[in-house]
Amino acid sequence: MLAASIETLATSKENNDSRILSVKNLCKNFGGVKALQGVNFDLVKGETHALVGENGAGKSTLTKILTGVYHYDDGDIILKDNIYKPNSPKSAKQSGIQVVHQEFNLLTYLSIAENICFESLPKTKLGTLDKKKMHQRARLAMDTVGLGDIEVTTKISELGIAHRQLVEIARALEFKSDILILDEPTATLTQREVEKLFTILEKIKHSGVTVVFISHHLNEVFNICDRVTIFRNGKTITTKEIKDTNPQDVVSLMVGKALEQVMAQQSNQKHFGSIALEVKNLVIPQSPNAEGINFCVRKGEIVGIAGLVGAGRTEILRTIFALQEKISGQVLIDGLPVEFKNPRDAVNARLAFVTEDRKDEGLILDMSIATNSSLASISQVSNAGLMDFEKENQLAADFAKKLGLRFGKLKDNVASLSGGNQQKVVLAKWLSTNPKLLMLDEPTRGVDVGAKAEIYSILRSLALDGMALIVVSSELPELMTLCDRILVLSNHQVTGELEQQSFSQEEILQLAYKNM
Amino acid sequence: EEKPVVGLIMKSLANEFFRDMLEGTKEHEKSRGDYVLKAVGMQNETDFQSQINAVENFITQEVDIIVVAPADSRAMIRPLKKAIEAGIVVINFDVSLDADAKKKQNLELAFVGPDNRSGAKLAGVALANKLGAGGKVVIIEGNPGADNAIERKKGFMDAIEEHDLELLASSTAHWETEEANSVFSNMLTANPDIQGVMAANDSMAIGVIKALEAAGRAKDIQVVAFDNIPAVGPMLADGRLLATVDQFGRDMAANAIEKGLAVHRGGPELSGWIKTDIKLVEASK
Amino acid sequence: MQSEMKIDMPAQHKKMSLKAIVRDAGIGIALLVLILIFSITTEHFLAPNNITNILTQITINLILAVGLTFVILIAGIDLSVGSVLAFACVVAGKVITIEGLDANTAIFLAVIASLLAGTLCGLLNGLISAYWGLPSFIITLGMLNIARGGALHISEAQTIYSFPEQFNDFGSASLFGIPVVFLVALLLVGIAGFVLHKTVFGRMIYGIGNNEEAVRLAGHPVFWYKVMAYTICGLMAGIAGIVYMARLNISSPIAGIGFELNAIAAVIIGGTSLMGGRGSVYGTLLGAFIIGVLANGLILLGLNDFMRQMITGVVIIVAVVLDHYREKMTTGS
Amino acid sequence: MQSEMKIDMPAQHKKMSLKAIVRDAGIGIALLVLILIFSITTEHFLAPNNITNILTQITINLILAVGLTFVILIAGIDLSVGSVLAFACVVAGKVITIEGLDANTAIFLAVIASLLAGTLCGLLNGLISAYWGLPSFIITLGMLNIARGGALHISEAQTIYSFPEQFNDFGSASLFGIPVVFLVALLLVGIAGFVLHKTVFGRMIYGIGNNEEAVRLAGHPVFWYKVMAYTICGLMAGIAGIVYMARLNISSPIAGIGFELNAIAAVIIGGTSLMGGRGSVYGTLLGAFIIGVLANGLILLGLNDFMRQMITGVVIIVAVVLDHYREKMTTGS
Ligand SMILES: Nc1ncnc2c1ncn2[C@@H]1O[C@H](COP(=O)(O)OP(=O)(O)OP(=O)(O)O)[C@@H](O)[C@H]1O
Ligand SMILES: Nc1ncnc2c1ncn2[C@@H]1O[C@H](COP(=O)(O)OP(=O)(O)OP(=O)(O)O)[C@@H](O)[C@H]1O
Ligand SMILES: [Mg+2]
Ligand SMILES: [Mg+2]
Repeated sequence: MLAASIETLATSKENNDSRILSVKNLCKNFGGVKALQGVNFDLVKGETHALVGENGAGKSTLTKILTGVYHYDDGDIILKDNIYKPNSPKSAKQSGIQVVHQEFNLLTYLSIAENICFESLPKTKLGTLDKKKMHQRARLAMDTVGLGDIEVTTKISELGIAHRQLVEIARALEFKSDILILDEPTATLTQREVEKLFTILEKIKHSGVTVVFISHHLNEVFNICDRVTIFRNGKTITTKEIKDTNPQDVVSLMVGKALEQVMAQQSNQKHFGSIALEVKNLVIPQSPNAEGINFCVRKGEIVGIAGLVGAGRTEILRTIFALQEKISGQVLIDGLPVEFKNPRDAVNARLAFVTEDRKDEGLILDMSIATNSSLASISQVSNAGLMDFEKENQLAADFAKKLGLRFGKLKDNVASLSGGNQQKVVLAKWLSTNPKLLMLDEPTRGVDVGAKAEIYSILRSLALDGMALIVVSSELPELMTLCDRILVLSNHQVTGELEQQSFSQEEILQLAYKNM
Repeated sequence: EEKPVVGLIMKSLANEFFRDMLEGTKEHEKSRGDYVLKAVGMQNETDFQSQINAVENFITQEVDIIVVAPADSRAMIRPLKKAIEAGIVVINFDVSLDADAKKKQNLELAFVGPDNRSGAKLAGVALANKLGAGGKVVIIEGNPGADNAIERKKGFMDAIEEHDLELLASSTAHWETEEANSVFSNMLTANPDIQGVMAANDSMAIGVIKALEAAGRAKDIQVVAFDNIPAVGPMLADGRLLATVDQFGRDMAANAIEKGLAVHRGGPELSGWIKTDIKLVEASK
Repeated sequence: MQSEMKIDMPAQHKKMSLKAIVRDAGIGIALLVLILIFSITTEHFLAPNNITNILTQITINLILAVGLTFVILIAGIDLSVGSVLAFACVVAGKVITIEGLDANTAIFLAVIASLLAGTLCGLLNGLISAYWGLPSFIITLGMLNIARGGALHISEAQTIYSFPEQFNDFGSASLFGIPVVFLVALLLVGIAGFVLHKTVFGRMIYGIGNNEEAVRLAGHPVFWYKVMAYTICGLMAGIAGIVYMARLNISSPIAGIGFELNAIAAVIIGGTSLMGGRGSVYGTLLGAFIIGVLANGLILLGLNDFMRQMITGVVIIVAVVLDHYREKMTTGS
Repeated sequence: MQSEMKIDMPAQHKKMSLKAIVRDAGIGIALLVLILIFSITTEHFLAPNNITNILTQITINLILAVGLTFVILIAGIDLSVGSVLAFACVVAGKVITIEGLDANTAIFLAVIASLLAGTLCGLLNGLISAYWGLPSFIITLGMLNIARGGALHISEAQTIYSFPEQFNDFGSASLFGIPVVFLVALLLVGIAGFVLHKTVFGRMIYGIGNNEEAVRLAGHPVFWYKVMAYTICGLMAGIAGIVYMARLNISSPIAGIGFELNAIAAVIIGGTSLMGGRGSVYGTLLGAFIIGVLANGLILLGLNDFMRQMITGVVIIVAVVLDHYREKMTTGS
C-alpha cells in the first residue's frame, strides 16, 4: 500500500518538461582540499537522476551544498528560474529539497516516531506534542518503507543498521518535496530492501518528484534511473541518458580508463589448506532457541555468509571475535578450542575483524591515517612502548600504496577522507596485523567500483597466500564473485551451504527466506 | 618622608566578620592618614596557600608592616619568619600562631587578639546558667580543622564540664546557615530532649533558630552563639538567641595596625598575648 | 510480510510509559533500601516530623537539580548554580529591604528581582557557550566566580535580614504536614516533566543531547534551544534563591557554596546521562531524595562528621553501581 | 589528483609538531596579553621576586592539572584531586611524624606513603568507573567525599606539623631563583608530554578519548589504559600532597578544597577538550600560568577580593573565547 503522504508529496505544478535545477561550474574548497572544481548538471522535473563517481569524487559534497549544509565558493545554482543559495538546511527544505545524507543523522535514544517526525513535530491545539498524530504519521511512513511491523515507539538504538537506513528514508519521504536526494541509500540495505525502495521511488517519481540517486551499484542505476551524471575528481565529466549508455562505458568514464575485469578473473587452482576456523553448535543470545550454528573455514578459502538483514550474520562474527558472549557452542582455531574473553585475545590469536560500522567501531575519525593504520599493529611500530614514528609512517605508506588509498598527507585526519577511502584505511589497519583469519562485515559498503575491484583482488591474493576469510555481504554478486563457498542464514539458522559451481541468486534468496 | 605601607592579610572577606573588620581598618587609615593600607583576603577559609602567597607578595612589594590573621596557626610560621628576616614588622592578630610550632621554629611573635576559648566559654556558661546542671545540649561546630572552630569548641566543652551539662551530639555545619538548619533539624529529631544549643558562629545560630521555629520548639530550647553580627540583633531583642559573644572585630585589625605602627616607629617590641576585649551580649528581654 | 498497522495506540502507549517508569524508578530501589535501613536502625526516621524535615531539606537541591536536568540533557553542565542562587538571593534581599515599600509590593518585587537575576545569569551562560560553541564547564566556572563576586559586592559581604513577616511565614508554611516550599519544588518537577515529555521544545532538548548536528540538519534553531536550557537552569537557581530567603529569613552572599555538585549528583544518580539525550526529571526527583535521605539518616544514626562524609561518598558510588545492574537487567531481558 | 606519497617523513613530522606548538601556544597569546597588562599597570609584577612567587604559587595547581590532563584526554573527569591531595598529605604527615625515625627515613617513607595513598585513590576511581562503565563525574564525586572524610578521620581534624628541617627546606629551596618545587612540576610536565606524545600508552590515551570502541576492537586492553589514566591522576595528587606539605610545613586535612575546579580550568583553558582525544599537557602548562598570573596580578593591582573574583571569572571566559578565534584562524586558512 502506498502511504497518503507520498501522494501529497508533489504539489505538482505545470508538468512542462523544463529543467527545475541547474548547476553551473560549481566550486567548493575545504581549506586546501578542492572538493568540487567545476560541477555542471541539471535536473528535469520528474526524472530519476543518478550521480556516480569514485570515492571522494565529490558527490556528497554536492549534496550537502544543495541542501544548505555547506556554502559554495563559486559557480551558480538555479532552482526554478531563481538563483539558489541556501544558507541553512531549513531554507533548502523550504525550497523543496529533501535529502537522506550518506551519514546517519538519527537521534539514537529517541523513538522511531520522534525521529521520523522530527523536522516538524505535530502539535496539539494546546501547543503540546501531539503524540497520537506523530505515531500515526510515523506508522504511515514506516509502512511506505515496508517496516510496518516495527513499533514506532522503538528506540533507534535497538535497530540494526539497515533498519536505521530505512527509517532515514522514511523520514525524508514523510516530508513534501520537489527534489529528493538520496546519498547512497542502498549501501546498507540487502537485496530485498533495495527492491522495496525501488518500488517506492517509482511511485514517488510518478507523483512528479525529481529524485537524485547516488550509488556505487551500477546495476541499480541502470535499473531505475533516467539519466546519469558522472563525477571524476571534483568535476562532472558528462551526463548521459541511461538508454544511450551501458555500465562498461560509465565505469570507464568514472575511472578515466577501461577497467580490467578483475571481477571476472577467477583463479582456478584451489588448494585449500587445513581447517583454520571451525564453529560448532554456536548459540547466541539474540536467538537462544535456535539450533546451533556449524561451519568451518579452511586456509586459503573465502567463505561468504548471505542472509537478509537481521538474519544474524553480524552477530556470528561478533561472537567469534568475543565482542558478545555466546550461550553455548565451541569455536576452534586450527583445530584447538579457544575461549576468547575479549577482542584482545582474538587479535592475539591473529584474527581480524572489519566491522560493518566503520564510523563507530572501525576508525578513530579525528586521528591521522597513519595512526589508524597502525592501530592494531602498534607493537610493530613501537619499541618497548616507545613509538617509532618513522616506522609507523612507512607502514601506513606501504598499505596506502597497496590499497590505492587516495589521500593528501598521512597525518590528515581520517575524517577528511571519502567513505570508500576510509574503508581502505580500516583494511590497512587489519592487514598490517598479518592475520590468519580475516572476517569482513560488508567490506565494500560505500566503496566505488574501482576500489571495490581492487579490494576484491587484494582479498583474493590474501586467500592465495593461505589466509582464511569470512565475508558477510548483502550484495549477492559480491559474494558470488569473491567466495569459494557461501553459507546462507535465515532467522539465525543456517539454511544452506553452496559450493561455487551451484551459486545462483535465486537459490541463495530461496534459502534466505526459508525460515521467515 | 614616605608613609609606611601596611599589608593586611585577612581571612575570607566573604565572611562578614572580617569584612566588618576591614571596614574598620579603612576608617582607621583615613582618620590617621599617616600610612598606606594594602589589604588581601582569601577565596575561602581553607585556602591557606593564598595567605602564604600574600605574605610572599608583600615581601616582594617591600611593605613595612604585615598584619596577619592566620588561617592556619602552623602553616604561616615559616613565611612570616621570612618576612621578619626581611626586616618587616609582623603583627599576628585574631588567631594565635601555634605556640609549640613557634618554639620549634624559633619564632618570637606576639599575638594581639581575643581569647576565642574563653569567649565561647562565656556563652556556654550563660547557657548553663539558664539550663541548670544536667541540661542537655548540642554543639554546632565550625569548619573542622579551623583554629577558631577548635578553640570555640574547647570553650564550649569547658562550660559543659564545669557546669555538668550533658552533651548529646556535636556536628559541623561549616559555618553555614543552611547547613546548620538541616544538620540541627536532624539532630533535633534524633534527640528531641535537647534543651540548649551552642553554635560556633551567629550564621549557624540563625539556621538553628529557624529550625526551632519550624519545629515549634523556639520557646523551650535556648541558643547561644558567637560573633554578634547585625543579623542576630532582632533575635537577641526578642530572646530567640540567649546570648552571643562580641569580640569587637571592627576594631581588632585597626588595633593591631596601631600596634604595628608603634613598633615601626621604634617603639618597644611586643611580646606574649595582648588580649583584646570580648564581651558577652545577652538577650534583652 | 507487510504487517497491518496496529491501531491500539493507548495500550501501546501505556506499556511504554510503564517501562519508562520502571526504568526511572530503578534508582528508587536504592532509595527504598536506604529508607528501609534507616527505618530499622534509627528510631525517628519515619516520624512525621522527620519526614517534614527531609522534604524541607531537599527542596533547594531539588529545584537546582531540575534546572540542571535541562542543561545536562543537552550534554552541557552548569557549575554556577550555587553562586547564581546567592546572587539572586542577595539581589532579592536588597530589593525586599528597600525602605518605604509596603510588604506586598516588596515581596512581589523581590521575587521578580530574584527570578530576573537568575535568568540573566543563565542567559549569559547559554549565549556565551552556545554562540561560540565553548565547553559549558569552563563558561559556567567563570560565571561561578562572577556571580559569587557579584553577590559579595552587592551585599558588601553582609547578611541581609529582617524581611516582611508574610514572606518569612511562607518559607515555614506547610500543608497537611508537607512544607509549601517542597510543594513548589514538586510543582516545578511536574512542569519540567511536562515540558520535557509533552512539548516540542522537550523533544528538541533530547534531540540536541542525542545528536546536535542532526537536529540542526533537520532545520531547527539549535542555538536558541540551547540558550533556553541554560536560561531555565538560571531561572531555577533564581527560584532556589527566593526559597532560600523565605526558608532561612536571610540573604547570604555565601549561600549555596558547593550546591552545584550536590545538584549534579542528584541528576546523575537519577539516571540522566552526562553525555546528554537520556534521562528524566522524575529520575532527578529520586536522586535528590537519595541525597537528602542519606544526609538525614546518617545524622539520626549519630555518626560522626567524618564517617558521615565517607559513607556519603560510598553510597553515591554504590547507588550508581546498583543502577547499572538494574539497567542491565531490564534491557538484557 | 592521486597524490603521490611524500616519503620525506622527518620533515613532515617536524612540520607537524611546529603546527602543534603554534596551536598549543595559542592560549599563550592570552597569557602574553595578561603579562603585558600587569607589567604596565603594576609596579612589581616583573620583579624577580614576584616571578618566583608566581612559579611557587602555580606549582600545586600545575601538578594536579598534569594528572587531570590524562583523565580528561580519555573523556573522563576527576573531581577528587583536591580531597586526594589532602588524604595523601595527611597520611604522609602521620608517617613523617612517627617518633623515633631518623629524618631521612621519615622523609623517604612519607614520600612513599603519599604517592601510594594518591595512587590508591586514583586506582579505585579508575577501577570502579572503567569496570562498570560509570560516569567518572559521579564516581570521583564519591571519592571526593571518601578521601576528605578519610583525611579528617585519620588526622582527627588536626593540622599535623613539625616536620624535619630538610623537608621544609626543600619546599622553599630555589635554584637560580626558580623554586625547586616548580622545577619538579616542570619535570612532571616533561615526563607527561613524553608519555603522551612518544609512547604507545599515550597513543592509546588519545585513541580512547576519540573512539574507545575502535581501540577496543583493535585488540587493546582499553580497561587497563583507562585505569592507568585515573591512577596517574591519583599519583599526581599524591605528589601534590607532598609538595603541599613541603611548602606549607603542615599537613592539613582541609587542604585542597576546591582545587579540582582550578586544575580542570587549567586543563581546559590549555585547550584540552572535555570530550576527550584532543589537547596536550603543554597547553595545560599555559593554562596553569594564566590562572596563576591572573591571581597574582590582580592582588598586585590592589583590587578588592570581590572584584578580583569577578574579574577572574571574566578572564577565564575571555581566554577560551579568544582561543576559539585563534583556533578558527589557524584551521580556517
Ligand atoms: N568537511 C570536509 N573537510 C575537508 N575535506 C572534505 C570534507 N568533506 C569532503 N571533503 C573532501 O572532499 C572530497 C569529496 O568528498 P565527498 O564526500 O563529496 O566524496 P563522495 O563522492 O561522496 O565519495 P564517496 O563515494 O566515498 O562517498 C574528498 O576528497 C573529501 O576528502
Ligand atoms: N525489527 C527489529 N527490532 C528490534 N531489533 C531488531 C530488529 N531487526 C533486527 N534487530 C536486531 O538488531 C541487531 C542488528 O541488526 P542487523 O540488521 O545488523 O542484523 P544482523 O543480525 O546483524 O544481520 P545482518 O548482519 O545479517 O544484517 C540484531 O541483534 C537484530 O536481531
Ligand atoms: Mg559520499
Ligand atoms: Mg549486519
